[in-house]
Amino acid sequence: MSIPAQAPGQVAATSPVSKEHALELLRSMLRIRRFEERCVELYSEARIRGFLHLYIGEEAIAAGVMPALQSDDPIVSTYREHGHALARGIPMNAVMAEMFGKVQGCSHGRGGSMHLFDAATRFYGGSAIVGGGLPLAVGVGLGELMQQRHTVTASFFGDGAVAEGEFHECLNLAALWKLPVLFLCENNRYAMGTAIERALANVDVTAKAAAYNIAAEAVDGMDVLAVEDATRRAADAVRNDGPRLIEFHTYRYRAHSMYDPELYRSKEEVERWRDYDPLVTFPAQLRALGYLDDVSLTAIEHEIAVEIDAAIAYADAGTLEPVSDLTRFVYSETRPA
Amino acid sequence: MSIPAQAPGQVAATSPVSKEHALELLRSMLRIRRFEERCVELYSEARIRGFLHLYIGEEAIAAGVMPALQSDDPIVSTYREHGHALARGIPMNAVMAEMFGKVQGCSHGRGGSMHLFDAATRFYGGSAIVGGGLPLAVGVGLGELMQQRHTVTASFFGDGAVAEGEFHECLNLAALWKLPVLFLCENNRYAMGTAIERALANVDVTAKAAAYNIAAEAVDGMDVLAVEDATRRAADAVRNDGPRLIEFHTYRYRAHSMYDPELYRSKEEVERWRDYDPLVTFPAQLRALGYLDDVSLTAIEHEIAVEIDAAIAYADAGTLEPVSDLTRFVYSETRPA
Amino acid sequence: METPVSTAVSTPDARVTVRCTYREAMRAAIREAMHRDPRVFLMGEDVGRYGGSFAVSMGLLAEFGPERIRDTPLSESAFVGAGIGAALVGMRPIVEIMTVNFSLLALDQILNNAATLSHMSGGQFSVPLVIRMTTGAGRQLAAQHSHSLEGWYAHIPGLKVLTPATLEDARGMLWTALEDPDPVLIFENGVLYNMEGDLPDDAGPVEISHAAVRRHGDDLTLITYGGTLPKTLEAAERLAKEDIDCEVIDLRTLRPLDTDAIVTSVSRTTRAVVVDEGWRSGSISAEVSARIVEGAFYRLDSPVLRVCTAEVPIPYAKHLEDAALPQVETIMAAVRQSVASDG
Amino acid sequence: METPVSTAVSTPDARVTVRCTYREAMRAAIREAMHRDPRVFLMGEDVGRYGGSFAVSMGLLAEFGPERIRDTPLSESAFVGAGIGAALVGMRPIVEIMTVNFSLLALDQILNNAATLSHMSGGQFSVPLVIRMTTGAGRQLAAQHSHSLEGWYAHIPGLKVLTPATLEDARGMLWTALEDPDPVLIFENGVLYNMEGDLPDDAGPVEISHAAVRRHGDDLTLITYGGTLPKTLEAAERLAKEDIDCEVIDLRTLRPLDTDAIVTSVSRTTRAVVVDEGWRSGSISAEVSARIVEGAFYRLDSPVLRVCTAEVPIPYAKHLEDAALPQVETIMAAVRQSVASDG
Ligand SMILES: Cc1ncc(C[n+]2csc(CCOP(=O)(O)OP(=O)(O)O)c2C)c(N)n1
Ligand SMILES: Cc1ncc(C[n+]2csc(CCOP(=O)(O)OP(=O)(O)O)c2C)c(N)n1
Ligand SMILES: [Mg+2]
Ligand SMILES: [Mg+2]
Repeated sequence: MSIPAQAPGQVAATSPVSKEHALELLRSMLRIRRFEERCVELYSEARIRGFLHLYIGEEAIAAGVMPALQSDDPIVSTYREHGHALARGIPMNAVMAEMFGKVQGCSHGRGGSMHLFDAATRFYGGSAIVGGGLPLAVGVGLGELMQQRHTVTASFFGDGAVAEGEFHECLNLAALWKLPVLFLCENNRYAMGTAIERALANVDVTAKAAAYNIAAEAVDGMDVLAVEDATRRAADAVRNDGPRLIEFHTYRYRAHSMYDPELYRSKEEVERWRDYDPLVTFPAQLRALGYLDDVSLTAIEHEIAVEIDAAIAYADAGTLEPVSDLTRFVYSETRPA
Repeated sequence: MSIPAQAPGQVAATSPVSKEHALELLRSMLRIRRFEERCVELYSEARIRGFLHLYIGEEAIAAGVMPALQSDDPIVSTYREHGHALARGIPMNAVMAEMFGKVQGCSHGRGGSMHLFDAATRFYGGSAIVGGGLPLAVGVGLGELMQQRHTVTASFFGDGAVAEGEFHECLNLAALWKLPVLFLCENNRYAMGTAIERALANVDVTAKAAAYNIAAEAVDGMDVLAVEDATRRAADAVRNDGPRLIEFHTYRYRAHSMYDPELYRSKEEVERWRDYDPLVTFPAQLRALGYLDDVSLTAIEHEIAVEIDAAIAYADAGTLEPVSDLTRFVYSETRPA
Repeated sequence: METPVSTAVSTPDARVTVRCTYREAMRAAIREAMHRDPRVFLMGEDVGRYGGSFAVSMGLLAEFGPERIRDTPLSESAFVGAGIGAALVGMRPIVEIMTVNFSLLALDQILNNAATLSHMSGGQFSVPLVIRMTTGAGRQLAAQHSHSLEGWYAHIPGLKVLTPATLEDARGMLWTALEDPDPVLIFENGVLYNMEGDLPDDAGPVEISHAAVRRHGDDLTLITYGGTLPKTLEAAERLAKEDIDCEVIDLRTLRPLDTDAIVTSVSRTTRAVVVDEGWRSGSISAEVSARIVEGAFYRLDSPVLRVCTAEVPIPYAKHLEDAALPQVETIMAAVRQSVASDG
Repeated sequence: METPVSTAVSTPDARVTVRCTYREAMRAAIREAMHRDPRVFLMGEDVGRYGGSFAVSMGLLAEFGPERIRDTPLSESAFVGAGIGAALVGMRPIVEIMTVNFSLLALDQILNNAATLSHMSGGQFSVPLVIRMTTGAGRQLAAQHSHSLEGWYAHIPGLKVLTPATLEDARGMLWTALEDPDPVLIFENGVLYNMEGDLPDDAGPVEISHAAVRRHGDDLTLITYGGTLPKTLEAAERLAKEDIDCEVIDLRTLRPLDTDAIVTSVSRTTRAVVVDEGWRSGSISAEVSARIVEGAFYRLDSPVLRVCTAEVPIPYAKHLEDAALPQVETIMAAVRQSVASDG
């Protein structure tokens, strides 16, 4: 399956979904969206610095993938990972504090937006070299397999990463050794300003997977139910017999990082994709099903706003690491067990 | 087409071949074979040093490819390139002198067996990093195209190189930009001691080409006529509309480099492949066609022996560069035009 | 005694100057090269439609078209190698690697191909290639986006390594690099792009084989390059108020190093402090120190000191990043220490 | 005054010794590690069926099976990264990169992942990974197969860099490296593999934080590591016949450098020559020189000299390769020069 930029991404009820779960998915997406909208404000106030890559438009992927994984399944992510981190369950306080550069941040303030890490949820970063997380993920999968942990390692990467040599080396190695790695390509059609058509001779990422004998599926990444369903099926398959790949068709509504003149795409194209915004289509679907009304939506929004306010307050109140600790963590402080 | 290790590689007369040309092809293969056999002796006498990778068994490829290219088509090769160099027309004297480390060598004695270079025949090396020649070849193709030279850049690489990231990046770039590059995979089933089955999740190299929308063909690399024919067709296609790939199925009869215990394959397997030795099958075919008899074969052998003797004498008589010239050529001595 | 070390320092004369930024000077240099030589083209990630990740090539796609302003896929090894190959057969590519941090993916091509082909081929081939990349920290981009590896690249024979730190050099080094028969790496420190100043209207090529004295002084020689030049000059000005008169040498080219300029100056001032944004151990500052000792040991009145980046992957938090990098204060402190100590 | 610099020098006592090569010592170290800890495994190109390109792992596949002796495809970035990932989740991988020449393809993983993960994650994760690779020239393998980049790797914070030059260290460093919580690179100089000697039967782990004095002397300190240690020791013995009594320090670990050992020795002998197979500019020898100047400037009687590899891609022809590399004669000449010059 492949979604042309023109065709509307219908919300297909690929699996029956309970009201409770549906609202959880909505909540998860909305939480990411609102969080990032506030990050934009904080960035313009210079309270968040460095690079800030927004996930706005792509929330259905993180929100749909995470419930389909188990809590001990390792995650390897990119620099566009707020959504992954929040949906995975890293506390919002810790994520916000990280972007404020505080010790209470999930990476102790050393990583910032691009390098969220969390041992408790097995979140292995936050990697800012395009394609650089793939070898890591393959290794995590290998380590898990050798220790018979029966986990699935989820490896997120963008369409841009597909052209890098690492993609090729890693898909081959994972397939050759039947490693329990789930490759999750977030194809938002652009790598910075480079449209996928100008980056890949063959834009079908699933076709590439075939060259390694890896079963792959293309999925509407704007449809949270489709995402969850596909991920669940793929994760099952991975747990039993090696790697799978899912290509999620999605779109980023914002600039690549905080500022970019967006000379590479038209306003019309962006507008066209607004029709498939999961935060428009999914609420509409839920309303049609009678799962959602204005009152309940307002309640969710409110809850989220409260959480974000609290996170900002938490981050604000956080402490800066003493400069004398600068060289901490360059080498580990404890010998491994 | 794929040649299983078991099935005999039949010499298919895929194109009608003149007696003269057929004998040229035989001569070319035999010349490489005899040259390398003498290199083995010279190596054990320590007159050739460093690494020495023999092409013995694979001669049909070089001998078949080169006549299908034009004299201004650039060649980018590997460290297993004596055959390519000789078939391309680098004088044997210069190749031998190179391996003796003499100034008269085709790389001034600085390159040795792995780094044969020759501007006159547009032979751009002799690259000893597996896969490292591919980006170079893509660039040569790009440069030729931008200068409207209408050449085909031939890029040789082994099955081992297919797993490297460079393979992926380069096939994609060549296809994306429709560069006039002819990718020539010499699949001898092993990368050092690693059988292709233990290196590639999917051993079909032509299937990989498809992932980049590159048309590809698998060819019996033990059949010099099939090699020539396929190369000619592919080179035509490249000249008109971008990259092609040929996977030559072949076999190396000798150790990877001069010594290796060959623990990774059975004597029986090597013996089985002897049946397809192009220096057995092709002479037999030519005899059947009445193109060859004992007398003419002896004459060819004699001519070649004389040439090799002369090359050794030439190399022996060559001079060593003065040590004071050590740092020459680190930077170019002339400004470019 | 002092030798003239550079022709790159513009003399204040009657030339017409234009106000511009380092970024604009760089862009003007690329434009000029494109106009001057049809073999020149620019290739890299997002150099075209995006306008360059640091906006250096903004507008060039419209002016020169996609044949000569080539957006590449994310594949550093392939497109750097492609630059090498194209240079081999007669083109004059300018390859932009978005930042030095990603250049590691192309290092095999740079070290094993670009830097060796001339020598390995016994001088038959050369690689007239220019690779530009942004380098340096200081913008809270954290551990994977803040490397300063230009000094590290200077270890590789076969390459030349340039670090323009002034508008003149941003404007002038590219053309000289393109004229060079061998691969030249140009490192543009990210903190310099917005630096503004007056550039002579007719600013053109500058030679690349000499260091430049950016400030004359008698008490101590400060040696630096690239992103730390402005900080070093500021430190020198402030130290002048303390009656410490520093000479400031801008290395400009890290490979080959202009040993003469360094040794001549230090022999006169008898003291040296090297300022370098690279991690301390194995940085180019160590090489400078070693060369001073080799060439001016008996003239030295105190040990050569170094102000480098702390040996940590650069942290995100601003106060920690600041603490990791050379700063005006740390430079001043090192100078005071050097001047205070005596043999 | 002299400090004890190493516990790695075996004392001639009653211990039982076995005759073995450096290669065999390395293999014994791997075997021991595999037996001792089920989390240890070996992964790399041709480590299994081929037996290792330098025969280090010969026989291990039969002993430990393909799960723990893993032949990898040619894909340096992927399998080095795989080692990093496996280490992150609790394994203790030994990754073999066939030679340092190919490690450039994995440098992004080494520098941007292995070396940064602990710091970037605020200490939540660590990467207990060992990467072994063969290094060095001297076998006529020419420009792409003769690099000596261990000193260059020592520039990178977050890594440890070991250069075993003796049988004890070949035998003992691996286990200590595997016990280390952080990524450790072990460089095995190819010319050492056939070096033979007596190794105590019970030779085990050695500490990796100190340099070792391999020869005591009073007139000058020779500082080296890895493949040039035997040449340096030979030079010292021959110089002794000329009544020049050299101390020889084997750095053993290039990161972190044992500055104390260097400074202490040079402070006593007042002279130093650094011998280093790396290309001269920006080599670890420069760092050693800089640290001597920083720590022992006022004790020095003559400039620190360096004997390094000529700055050329290594040529194939034997006489040129020999001329490019540090040799006993060139080491001796530098020592004589240092001793002859006086402040
Ligand atoms: C190896 C490397 N090259 C270049 C960059 C600069 N860069 C950062 S993000 C990006 C685009 C990546 O696109 P994609 O993989 O599609 O992810 P997306 O940003 O669309 O989520 C680029 C070129 C980088 N971080 N790493
Ligand atoms: C990047 C790299 N890794 C490892 C090596 C060591 N090596 C040299 S040849 C070789 C095998 C290559 O196999 P293949 O590409 O099939 O070519 P063949 O030798 O069979 O002709 C290896 C592993 C190398 N030269 N370069
Ligand atoms: Mg994208
Ligand atoms: Mg092969």
